[in-house]
Amino acid sequence: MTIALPREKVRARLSDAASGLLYLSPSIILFGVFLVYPLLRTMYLSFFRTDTQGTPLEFVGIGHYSNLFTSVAFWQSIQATVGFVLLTVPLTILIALGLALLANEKLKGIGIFRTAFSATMGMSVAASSVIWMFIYNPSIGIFNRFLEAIGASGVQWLLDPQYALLSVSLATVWMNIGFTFLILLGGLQNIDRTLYESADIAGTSYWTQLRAITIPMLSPTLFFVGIISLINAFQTFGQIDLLTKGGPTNATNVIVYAIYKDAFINYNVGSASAQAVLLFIAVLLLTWLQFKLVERKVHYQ
Amino acid sequence: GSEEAAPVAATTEDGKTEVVFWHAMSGDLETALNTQVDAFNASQDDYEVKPVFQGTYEEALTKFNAVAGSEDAPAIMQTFEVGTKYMIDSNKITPVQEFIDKENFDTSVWEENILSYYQVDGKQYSMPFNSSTPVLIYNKDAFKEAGLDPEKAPRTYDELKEAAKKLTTDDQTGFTMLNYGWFFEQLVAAQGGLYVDNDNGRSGNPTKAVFDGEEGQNAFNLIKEMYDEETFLNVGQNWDDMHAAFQSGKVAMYLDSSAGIRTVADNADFEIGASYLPVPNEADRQGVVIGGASLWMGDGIAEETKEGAWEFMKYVSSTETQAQWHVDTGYFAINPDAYNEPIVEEMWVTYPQLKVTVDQLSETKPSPATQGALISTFPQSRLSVANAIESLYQGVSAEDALKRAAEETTTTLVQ
Amino acid sequence: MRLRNVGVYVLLVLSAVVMLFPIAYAFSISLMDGKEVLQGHLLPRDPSFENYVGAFERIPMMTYLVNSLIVALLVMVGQVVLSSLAAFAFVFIDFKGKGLIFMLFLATMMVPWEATMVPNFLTIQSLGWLNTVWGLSVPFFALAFGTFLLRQQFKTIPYEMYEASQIAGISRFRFFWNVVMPVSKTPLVTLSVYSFLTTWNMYLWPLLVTNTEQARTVQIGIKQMQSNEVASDWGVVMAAVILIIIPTLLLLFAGQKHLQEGLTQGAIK
Amino acid sequence: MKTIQLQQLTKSFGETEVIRGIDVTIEAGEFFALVGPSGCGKSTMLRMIAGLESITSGTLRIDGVAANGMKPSERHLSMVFQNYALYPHMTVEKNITFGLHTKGLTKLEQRERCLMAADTLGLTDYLKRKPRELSGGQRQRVALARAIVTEAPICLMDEPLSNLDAKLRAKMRSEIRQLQRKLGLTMIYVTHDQVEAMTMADRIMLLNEGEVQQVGKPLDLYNKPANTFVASFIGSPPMNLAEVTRQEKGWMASDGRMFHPNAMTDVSAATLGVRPEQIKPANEDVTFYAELKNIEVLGTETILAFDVGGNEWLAKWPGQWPLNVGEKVACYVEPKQMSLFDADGQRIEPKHPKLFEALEVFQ
Amino acid sequence: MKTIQLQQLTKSFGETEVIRGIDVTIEAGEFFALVGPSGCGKSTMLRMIAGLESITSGTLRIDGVAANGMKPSERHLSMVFQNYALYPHMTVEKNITFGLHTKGLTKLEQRERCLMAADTLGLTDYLKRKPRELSGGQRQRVALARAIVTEAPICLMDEPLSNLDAKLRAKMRSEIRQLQRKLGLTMIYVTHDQVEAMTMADRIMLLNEGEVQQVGKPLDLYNKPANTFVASFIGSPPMNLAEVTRQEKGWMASDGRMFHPNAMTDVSAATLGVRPEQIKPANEDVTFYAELKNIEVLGTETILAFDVGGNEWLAKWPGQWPLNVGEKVACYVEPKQMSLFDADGQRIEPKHPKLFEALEVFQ
Ligand SMILES: Nc1ncnc2c1ncn2[C@@H]1O[C@H](COP(=O)(O)OP(=O)(O)OP(=O)(O)O)[C@@H](O)[C@H]1O
Ligand SMILES: Nc1ncnc2c1ncn2[C@@H]1O[C@H](COP(=O)(O)OP(=O)(O)OP(=O)(O)O)[C@@H](O)[C@H]1O
Ligand SMILES: [Mg+2]
Ligand SMILES: [Mg+2]
Repeated sequence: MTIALPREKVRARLSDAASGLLYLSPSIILFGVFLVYPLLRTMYLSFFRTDTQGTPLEFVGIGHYSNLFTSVAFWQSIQATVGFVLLTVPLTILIALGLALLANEKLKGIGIFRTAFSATMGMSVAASSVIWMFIYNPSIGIFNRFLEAIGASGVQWLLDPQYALLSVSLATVWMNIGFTFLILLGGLQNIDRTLYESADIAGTSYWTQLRAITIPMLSPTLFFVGIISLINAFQTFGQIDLLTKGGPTNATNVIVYAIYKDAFINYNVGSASAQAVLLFIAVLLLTWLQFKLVERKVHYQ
Repeated sequence: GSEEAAPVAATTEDGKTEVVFWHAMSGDLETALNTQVDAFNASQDDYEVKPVFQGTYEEALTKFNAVAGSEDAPAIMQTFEVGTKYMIDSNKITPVQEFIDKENFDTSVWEENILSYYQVDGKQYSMPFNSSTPVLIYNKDAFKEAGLDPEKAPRTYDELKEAAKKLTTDDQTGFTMLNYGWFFEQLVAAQGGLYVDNDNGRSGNPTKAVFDGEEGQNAFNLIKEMYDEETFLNVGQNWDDMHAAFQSGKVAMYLDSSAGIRTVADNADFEIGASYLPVPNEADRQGVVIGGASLWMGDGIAEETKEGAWEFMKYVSSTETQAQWHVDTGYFAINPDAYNEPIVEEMWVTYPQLKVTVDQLSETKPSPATQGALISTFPQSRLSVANAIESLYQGVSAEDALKRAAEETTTTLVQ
Repeated sequence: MRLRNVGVYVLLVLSAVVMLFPIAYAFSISLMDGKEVLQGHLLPRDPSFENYVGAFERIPMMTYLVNSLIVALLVMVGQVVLSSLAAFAFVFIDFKGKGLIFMLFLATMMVPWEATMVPNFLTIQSLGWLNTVWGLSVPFFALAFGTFLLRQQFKTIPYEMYEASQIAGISRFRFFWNVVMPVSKTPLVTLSVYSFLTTWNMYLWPLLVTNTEQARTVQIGIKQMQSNEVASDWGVVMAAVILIIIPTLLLLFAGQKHLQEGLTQGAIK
Repeated sequence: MKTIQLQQLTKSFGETEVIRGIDVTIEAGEFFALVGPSGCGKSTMLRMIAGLESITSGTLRIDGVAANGMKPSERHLSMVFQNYALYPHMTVEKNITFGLHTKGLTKLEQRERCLMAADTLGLTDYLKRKPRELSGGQRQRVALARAIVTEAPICLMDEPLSNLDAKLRAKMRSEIRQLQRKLGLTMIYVTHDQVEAMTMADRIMLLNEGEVQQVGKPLDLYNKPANTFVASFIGSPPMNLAEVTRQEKGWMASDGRMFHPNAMTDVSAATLGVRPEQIKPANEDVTFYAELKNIEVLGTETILAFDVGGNEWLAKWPGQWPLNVGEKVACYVEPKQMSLFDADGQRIEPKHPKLFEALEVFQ
Repeated sequence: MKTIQLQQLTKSFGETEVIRGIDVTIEAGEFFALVGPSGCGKSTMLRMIAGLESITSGTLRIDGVAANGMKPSERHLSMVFQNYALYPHMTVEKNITFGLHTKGLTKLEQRERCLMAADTLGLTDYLKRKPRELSGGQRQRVALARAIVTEAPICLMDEPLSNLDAKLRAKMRSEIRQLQRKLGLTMIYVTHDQVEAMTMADRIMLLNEGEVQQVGKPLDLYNKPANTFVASFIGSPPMNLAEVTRQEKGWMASDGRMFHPNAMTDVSAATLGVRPEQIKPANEDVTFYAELKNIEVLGTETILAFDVGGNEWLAKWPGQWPLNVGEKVACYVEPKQMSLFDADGQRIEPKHPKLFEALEVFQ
């Protein structure tokens, strides 16, 4: 019994592949030029000792890598990175989800609130950091003013290693909420209203609907937001540079900032490249894991 | 690009040679800079200087590194003092000495203390431009309140500690210093201490950091002790945070750059005083190292363009220009005659603090210590020092902290 | 029912206050003079718009705004087009190695930006694109994030719509253009807003690839107003911050209007 | 057991008024069918009762209590949606039991009810599947099961059987009916299937363009249509109509055919209505002769088409008739079975209703 | 005009085989109805023909050409989806005309066709609306219009009328049929409505659990069901069945009732089948007496339920009968109208087929 005439099938497949690639080609070309090529270059450099200008001088093999693994600072920055990711990602998603749920209510003037909640998306990291620097300022910042007003003693938000990572994370959460909120709101609006109508009639509580309908139906969006937030958190740079410069005592010296310092302040391009490669691999692995473990639980319509 | 063809100078529409000038001056400083550039362009018909802001010194340097030697390279590049060695090593610059020699230019009109930073083996590499030194700034009102003489600022570590103790109250701390390597370097140099061996790297490539000697210890001990006594406030690494602390009355004395004095004086609603950098009681005051930045001339560019750059450099070092520059920004005049200009004198009446900074500089005794260290990995070393100071606040002993910073610096030196 | 709405409003207002506080704070500071800023007041004693005048005087704000606008719009269009083309291929075309290519796309998101900056600068330089809008925009046209976002959304389009169009003999591209794109208005608006804003907020790259004021963008302007060593004029900085977020806030508000309707509802039975 | 009262209920979507003042009381425990042409507002009315659509004006009372502002859940009802509204991410079982916890049922009870409903609806094999792996009819049955298990006193169903085959549908019809009786549910049932409405309902309401045409027992609608709309909507094929004018001897159609309906009235022009199944093959008396325009032989009956007064009339004869198009057939209609409608389309009651009623039950 | 050949077509979703080897040829220009219980694989089969579902094994030929690998668009067909698959962002008009450009029609022609279809389907007022502003039935009509306008030689419809009311449905039935004839379409029509299948189709295929039960003319399926499944599926109410054993004088049900079907066979045990409408009120000959268990009086007929051999049997009498539950009624069934099925449920053909056929057409 013929399943299909092979010729036809092959042709169909080929044309599918061709048109698939056609649709992808603009992206692939640009990625090739502006991401893959630099990445390969970075990998190449990670095996070399370079001069301060970044010209490779001497092949050192995995020398940079082995140095890193024995370096205290490197482990410190890994610790800071992990801490930062754990502090920012879940918090951002949770708060943004809460706001998205609130803003998804059909009420008068809701558009104003939606804009308010997404406002931080319109602010550059630089601008936001400037504002937060003010807020955290131990002398004139509003936080300490408030603490003093209630009789508590001020906190060195960005200077105390105990608080610094937390403070930077909090500012980051604020900066990222707008965007996360917007994406989640979009996801919420795509859920079929009749599902809620049906649940309303069944008399299920708001929370049950949230758990049993909203969250599962939102899971593709949540999954997306999770991955994106994770990647972004791993690559956070601006607010660290502006708020703490990796200090105090390396408490906020996340890996990307360490890379930056190595490459552009210390002119240690080889080591910076090695760290960049490690970061790349780590994030790739994590994302791959998420796809393997989580996407199965995601419900696509 | 091909090495053979001689680079052609870019020209403006009206036939002037274009001289691109990359700088890192932002805020009020950029305004002041642009004023000078405009004046220069108006003063002659051959050249047109085009100032372009290139971000922070680090950012500008990164970009310079990428284009150095190509036709996109600037004719004039402003670089901070710690990038000096990096620029020299890059081999993509033209030492200004070439032009000094060519014209037999008399450099004696320039302040030697400033020039010396950018001299290696007697060769002038770059043209000092915006230079500043650290001074002690204090709140005269707070002094009065604490029963101190507002006209007599502490000059030694002991006096400083003493005053700080008196000034410290519930919501005011006696003293602070920005956690920035530059201040530490200054405290060391003021005692005549070296930062690295081989005469601060001026008589040969440095091999070892030596700032953890007695002088460095003194400085660290000072910070540590005062911090432990709670007469020292940690303001972190941000200039604005430090200014805010002082201006809001959180701190009564601090070390600041001479360039910042004007703005502080303008925005404070109390009287402020300025004084020399304190030294340990027993130490012999050596003075300060010149900070700030200098102008470098690019290489691989057309000869005409270089000429233009040189003309501009000469122009900005002239007496009148320097006087204006000093008045506008608080940076030093590299031409001491400038201080005799009427506008400067007027200025000093309003801002007597500025004069203090100039005096301090002119009293400085030239030596490898006050000339400043010459190392290519200076920025990294500064990070190590900043880390060390931070660890002081965390209870690490002054000795250990300093040692670690020195070791780290040594490592980068040998690499 | 009404009680619940009151509760929701209370929560909405509270959240909005918290979210907007930093911006309001910045606005308040932008109305103060230098002295007042450093004294740590929450509200200006004597509000004035002096600082806004200052912001315009100090840098060619208009030129920067226009440049930013052009570049942001260009990147927005580029990203939306390229991302949706790619996402469409990932969802509606079956071909071998699709999953792998998608993972590779995602992988591009993990490349640290710092690692690509200098090589990309050299690429742009050799293309002769320094100081041009192309240099500012083209490297960002391909966006894995956008592809991912749209892929997630395209996946929720009822597959029967694709089948129906296949039967009708409608070409893939036409289906993409006439059905997928309009039906995905919500995510497309989201992506557009995202593209616009991230481009608007770029700082380091425009700084690198431009050498003239004529080619520069607003974020550089902000940076130009702050200074190290010398205390920044915070009032002016904040005024500039407020000035450059006004267009973005307006954009967000306009985007909201589009996001208001859930569009795929009632698509099928 | 709950009554539902609609008092001058209206509904507009923007400009368009889709429900125009409905007044009706649905008795407790009644099986109330809602029929009407597509787009007449059936679903909208149901959704208003359920509290899913706001009420533009008028009052809705449940058990005498004004319910306009009540939440859907406070109305204690269950509903089957026209588009099913299944949760795509839940298994069939979860879909069915979802919400039962609010009724205070334990997991075990929930499962029991679910199994029972699944059994009734032939879904036992599919309990572990997700909706997208089901056929159209299976999905509809899940929606039905979901409403059944709640055992709410009011049940709203929007075309719940439209995707089922005749056999299953017949079975479901009686299951639903039995369930409704057993639990004493107040049932509002939207359907476009007249057989369903006729066989299941205690009363039927016929809507057209948001207006009530007639409310009554199924046979009333069938035998005594209140107007020509009802006459032509109920019955399949619908009632044959023709314009007639009064003559001395009876009523004449435009083609000269004479009819002698059993209704006395003063009007001179009217519409005459005869149901297709009331046109019989003539044995002795012949009402009219007709030339066959078309003939369809179904399994159990034959549909004949011919022309009366410019209208196509259909007749439904039991059995399979071997007739050819063009043949002339003789037809007979009992006078009592003819209806007359006035110029406004309103029914003209026969002068001797008593007599009529007595004759109504015929062979 | 295209023929469609299915040769041993099968389809599995993972483990479950839902189409199990279908062999049938659909002639060019034929109206071919696909019926079967919910979930039997009707939609799946249609989707395989359309090219939307891959074929697990077997060959599909369109006009003799193997079409397994063809793209849907290369098959030149139109389709009405069970869930409509309308484009939510387009107006009704755009929905209908979208894709017509591929047929090389000008805008004007597109619009003309659209207006014609809309007119036929009563959508003229809704052309500017979006699908979500339409009622269920209106949406279905849009889907229908979309298929009609393409005038593709093959047309596949998946329950296209399920959401329409009887009147509109009757109208649509004849419209579709006329269009199919006029354009000579090869139509494959999935429905769960037997009346639809019976009145419209040239041939019907009855599927059950992915297997063909019978393919034939509508009346063949009705009069000569190939097996008990067909017997009980076709007809509403379905054929009454009872187990009978051969006795000397005839066939006896378990309750002792005797039947005398007109079929000669050697088997000793069989299933007897009688259609409800073939059970008549007895005039002279009485086949059996039955105690009424239930009675439903519909407008045009009365359904009686009683017990035969432990099964509930239904009878359908024309007219409205004033009988009461518990009453005993006398029933008559013509011997020729009884069917017999063997132990496997397969029909036992009467020994004298000639005679039978002659008698088939009865009054
Ligand atoms: N959101 C809406 N906006 C505008 N008009 C609407 C909307 N929803 C429904 N309608 C219109 O209201 C009328 C009644 O719709 P409804 O859904 O109640 O009809 P229905 O009687 O249930 O029809 P069907 O039997 O076809 O399902 C229809 O003409 C429809 O087009
Ligand atoms: N994606 C799927 N995965 C698994 N099983 C499926 C899938 N789609 C359909 N089925 C099963 O295949 C069988 C046939 O489905 P199909 O949709 O063809 O039924 P149908 O005859 O159209 O029924 P209905 O009249 O209810 O629409 C059903 O039992 C259904 O549960
Ligand atoms: Mg409806
Ligand atoms: Mg189906």
